[in-house]
Amino acid sequence: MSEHDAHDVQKAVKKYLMIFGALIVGTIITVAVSFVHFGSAAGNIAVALFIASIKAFLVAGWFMHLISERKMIYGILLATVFFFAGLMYLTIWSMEPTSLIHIKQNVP
Amino acid sequence: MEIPYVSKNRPDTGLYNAKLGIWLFLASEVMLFGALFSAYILLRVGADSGTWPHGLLSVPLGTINTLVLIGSSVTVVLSWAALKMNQFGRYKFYQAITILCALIFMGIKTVEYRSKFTHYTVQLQDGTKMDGHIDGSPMFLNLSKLQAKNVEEIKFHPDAPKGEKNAAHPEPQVIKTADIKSLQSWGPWHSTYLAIYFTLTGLHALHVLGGAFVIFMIWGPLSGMWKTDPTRYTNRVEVSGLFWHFVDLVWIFLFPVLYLL
Amino acid sequence: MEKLLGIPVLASEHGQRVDDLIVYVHWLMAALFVGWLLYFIYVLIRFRKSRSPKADYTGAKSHASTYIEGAVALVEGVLLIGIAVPVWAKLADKFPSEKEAVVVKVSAQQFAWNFRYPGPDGVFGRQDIKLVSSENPFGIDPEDPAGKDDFQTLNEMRVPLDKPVIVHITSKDVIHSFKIIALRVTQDAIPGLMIPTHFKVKQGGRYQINCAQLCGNGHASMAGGFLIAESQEKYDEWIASKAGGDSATSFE
Amino acid sequence: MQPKTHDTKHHPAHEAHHEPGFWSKYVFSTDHKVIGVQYGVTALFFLLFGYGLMALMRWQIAYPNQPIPVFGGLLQGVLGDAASGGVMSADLYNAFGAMHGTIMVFLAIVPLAFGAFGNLIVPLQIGAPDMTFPRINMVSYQCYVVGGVIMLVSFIVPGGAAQAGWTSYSPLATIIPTNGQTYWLVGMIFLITSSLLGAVNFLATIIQLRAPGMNWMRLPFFVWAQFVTGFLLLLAFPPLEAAGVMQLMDKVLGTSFFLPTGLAVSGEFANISGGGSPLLWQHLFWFLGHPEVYVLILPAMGIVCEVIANNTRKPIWGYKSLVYSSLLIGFLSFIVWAHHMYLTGMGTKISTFFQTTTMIISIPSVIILTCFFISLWGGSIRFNTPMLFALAFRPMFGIGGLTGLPLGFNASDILLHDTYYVIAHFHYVVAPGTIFALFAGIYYWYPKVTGRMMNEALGKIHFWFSLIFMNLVFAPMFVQGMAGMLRRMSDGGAQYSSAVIGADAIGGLSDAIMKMNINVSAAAWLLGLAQIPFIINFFWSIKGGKKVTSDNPWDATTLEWQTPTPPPHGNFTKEPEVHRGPYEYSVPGHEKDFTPQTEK
Ligand code: HEA
Ligand code: HEA
Ligand code: CUA
Ligand SMILES: [Cu+2]
Repeated sequence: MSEHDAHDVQKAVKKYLMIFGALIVGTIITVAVSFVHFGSAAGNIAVALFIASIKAFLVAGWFMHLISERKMIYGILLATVFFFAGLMYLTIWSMEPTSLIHIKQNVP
Repeated sequence: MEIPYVSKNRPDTGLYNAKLGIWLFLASEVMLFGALFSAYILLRVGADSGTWPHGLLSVPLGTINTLVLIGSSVTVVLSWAALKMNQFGRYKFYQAITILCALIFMGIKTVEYRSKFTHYTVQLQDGTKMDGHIDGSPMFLNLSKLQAKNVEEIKFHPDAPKGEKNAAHPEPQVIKTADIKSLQSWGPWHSTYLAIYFTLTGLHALHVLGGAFVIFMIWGPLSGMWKTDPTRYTNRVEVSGLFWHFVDLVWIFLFPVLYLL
Repeated sequence: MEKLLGIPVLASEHGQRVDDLIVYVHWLMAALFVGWLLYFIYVLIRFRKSRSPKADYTGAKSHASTYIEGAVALVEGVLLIGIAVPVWAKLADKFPSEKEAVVVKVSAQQFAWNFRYPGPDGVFGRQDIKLVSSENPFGIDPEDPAGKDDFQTLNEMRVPLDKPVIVHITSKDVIHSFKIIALRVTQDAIPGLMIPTHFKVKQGGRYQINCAQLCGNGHASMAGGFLIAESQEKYDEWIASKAGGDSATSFE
Repeated sequence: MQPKTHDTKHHPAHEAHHEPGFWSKYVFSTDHKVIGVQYGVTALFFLLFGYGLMALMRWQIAYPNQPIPVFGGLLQGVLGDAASGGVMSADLYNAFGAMHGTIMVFLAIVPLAFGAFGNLIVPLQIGAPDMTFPRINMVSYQCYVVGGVIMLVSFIVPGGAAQAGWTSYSPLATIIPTNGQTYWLVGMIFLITSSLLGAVNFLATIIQLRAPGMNWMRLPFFVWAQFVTGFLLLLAFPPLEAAGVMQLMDKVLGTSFFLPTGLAVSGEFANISGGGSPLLWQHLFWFLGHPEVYVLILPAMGIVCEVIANNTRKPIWGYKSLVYSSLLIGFLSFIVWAHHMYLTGMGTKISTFFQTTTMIISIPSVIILTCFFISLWGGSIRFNTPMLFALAFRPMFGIGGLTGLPLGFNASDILLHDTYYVIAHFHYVVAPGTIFALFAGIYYWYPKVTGRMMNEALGKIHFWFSLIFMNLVFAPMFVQGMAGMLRRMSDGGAQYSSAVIGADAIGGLSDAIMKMNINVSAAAWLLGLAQIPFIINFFWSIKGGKKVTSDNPWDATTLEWQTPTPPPHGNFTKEPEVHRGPYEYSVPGHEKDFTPQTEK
């Protein structure tokens, strides 16, 4: 997307504005949804993170031109995502009560 | 030899140097915030059930700030598009809005922080605990500071009881310093929730400030480059923009996680 | 190999498997090391410049190395599945029932070990982390009647021989580590967590309890703790003598 | 390519540059070569300093609570009560121990292996004029210096330097009443920033500035090693930075990220909010900590590879496996970290996962070593000083790596955890391993930087004595560790010796084990003395070494030898074009036994 001419950009601008609209709607939905109860806390968390992820995808994909980027950056980001997931998932997994032989002390 | 690909794209990677650089840097930023998010989740999961606070933050303010940041993200990308189309004036205009948005964001953040620093939990010698404000809204007060300043008593405005709509504010009370066991403002020391809240948003705010500063420098003092080397100047705008979008992206997650859940 | 490695005396049941694993791994290591070392020396002599003035562009053509690598991976896999995982599974999951075992609570502090026994009734009184203080390392609730016959000791732990022992380990200040070398027991003592482990002593004696985790300037001298393994009768006598008086907080 | 020395004067294009003044030439330089030398000299200073701390500690281990001869008075003068009577207190021992680890890892080896060698060699080897971001490169060095100075200053603040080990476990790190810990954290934040900036720069350089024809599979393995290292630093350091910020807040602002409810420590900690988790710190620390150890070893492997190829006069055997193995190590190193935490109370599933990944990660290391070994076959081996160090690297890393295996199984780690076995394991990889490789690199590339060779005779003396004493220092530690001697003992384990606890107690350390302390310490001091020939050689050769007669004194193939000596600003007189792989030695049908990468 870096080598485009003025015409391409003109078109892109429209897209940017549409995404702007989508992001605003997303924000409103996030707030609105937080007042609804989805059965469990986990449900609410899932919904909120889902919407946030969509918004993040829009920003990263179009504002940051990721959609039309070359594969070098995908490589870097893929590695990052892998390690990020490793960090999050493994730490959380290894500190989850069911994975541990220890218990929190205030459980007698 | 001179350093190549300063403003041109390298054919096989399709990138100029600074763009690759910022993406690498953003990758490390992902890990930085990722670690803090992990910490958040662990502290929250590890908290004794029922002790994780809800609704401490103002959702309207948070929503406004989210919209402000999203708005700034759009003006950043529009300003870059304007440069691509050779419309320098438009670029100046959009980027001015970006900087303005950054300032608004920081302003709102300051208000939010202040409201926490002037909010107190007081525990009396007899064990009763109360949340509320102190007359004159001082920040960062605590027991040793009261004693050091030889303040004999404070006027305390307790909060309305939680959960009941339209509940009347309880009457202000006068509390003797000698009766106080502990007095804490709602800073990061107050609870792990506030600790992680201040760490995450504080770090994010630093990013906002840094990003806004760079955008401002390119917009103002360094804008002469538009005349001498427009491609490189446009690249700079793009790179600072990428950083700015990332800051926005982090907030998109921070907002629901800290304000709503 | 065991002698060669200087593995210390062993006195617990599960320890045998631990030692086996150590020995087997060292066999693997020795085989690799000696093999490569011989090759290395041979090559250095054979291909030194004065004997081999012209190098060969291709070098070795054999694929033996791939098999060696495969073999290493295989042996590692076997040890992993054969010993390491089962030993751990036993230690972490297969706890003996508390009824048949001696249960002791351990709380480390800078720089000593506190032990808490349930007393003759075999039931611990309530503990709450919020009550932990300098004087009360376990956070014992003095109100609980079940705790009336409980007693505490400082730096002295006793267990009967040939009977499963469960220890619940915690700390009241910093991280320590409960290590008894001869029993092949090591478990970090972490404040805020109560971590159980278990073992069975096969041999009477007085065992040094080591603190294996840096815990401050007294870490090196946190050596006062001993575990005494003795016959059931002697152990019962000891329990009786301890629980006799008002010893809920008696310190040795 | 002409083998004669280029004369920079003949290239008027480079004379056109303004002759920079002293400050901008040597202190605020943005030239990667100057920055590389700055990194190198600073890091060597810290290496010596880190050794000095350890030399003093080894006295306390060998002769607990006896006044240190000669240096004791000095210590007391500088540090006051912590060394009263010239005796090292336990606090001081802990401070020195923590700082030895920190300084060696973050201020000596990483800056030397990554900062210095990476800066000096990588741009040259890929045919680039400089790093992509020269100014950021300078800032990265400055951050490193600031971090280092903060660490040094922490020794003289009241209470002394950090005392909770280089791992800085909470709650100990938070509770210990010294501001040294705060300095440590701030210093670390600078060092991390420095490494991050460096990593971005290296990666961008390797990706963007490769000369025409220098495709990925023609990169010297050293560049690959630095590439993977860069990724490790880029992605593993930020979590430690986050953790550092959190511990700093615990320390300064009274938060409880790593402090659980129910801590019973005197004074101010009674009032903390609690609710934090000590294990969280350990996870975040080791998430960096394990990749970090590969940061220490990969550049070393890269150097060894260059030196071997050059001195066997034949291509490296299995270049592709080397590359893939190092990439695999890079990936896997992010998912093995909890093998440092087996004894924190892990369940079967988790510990099985982590020991499996630990075993898997040992395989690529085995492959790399195997390739190095097989590369010797059919060579024409020259035994010069760089080669001697590169050869010795192998069995030394072999010992260190192999002894990682019993630590990697959780069951055997029950006995070995936190004993001197662990100390011996990792010192074999970092000291006779990495340090030897770095020596090899210094001897090898010295002529490129200075235009003079280092003295061979002194080099060989340095090598043989270093080899002997390194082994005398670290081999006995395996025995001590297996016997149950614990690490971080400010009295060398005296309190746990049979002599003190009584011979009837089971698990005490025998006299024989205790005596080893004295031998090890003696060897450690002699190891220090063995560096004197090196230090003399290093400084004397700048002016007194034999002048190189060609730009390519070792008859090497890689690009750094195709530049003038020393390389001018901008490195290459004309853009190099690459036509072949990195290790084309003894190509059949060629007259010379080396074919530079630039040759068609
Ligand atoms: C450069 C540094 C480095 C390297 C490369 C390694 C490599 C490895 N390390 Fe090590 N390790 C450390 C530095 C390093 N380590 C440090 C600093 C600590 C302690 C930190 C602290 O607590 O303070 C530590 C601690 C440590 C532990 C924790 C121990 C404990 O605290 O209880 C473990 C456990 O799994 C471990 C495992 C391994 C493994 C499996 C490898 C594998 O990658 C090794 C693979 C290599 C091989 C298998 C060798 C192959 C060789 C041959 C095939 C041929 C040999 C023959 C001849 C040469 C003749 N290490
Ligand atoms: C890269 C890391 C590294 C390196 C290279 C070393 C090198 C050495 N280490 Fe270190 N060590 C650690 C990392 C390292 N160490 C860590 C992480 C710990 C754990 C800390 C903790 O418990 O928290 C530790 C702990 C540790 C202990 C255990 C302390 C304890 O548990 O109580 C011991 C004990 O003997 C020790 C000894 C040595 C020795 C003798 C060397 C020798 O090999 C040193 C050799 C170096 C030299 C001889 C200097 C050479 C100098 C030059 C060449 C300078 C030239 C200068 C110019 C030209 C200007 N180390
Ligand atoms: Cu307690 Cu070390
Ligand atoms: Cu590791």
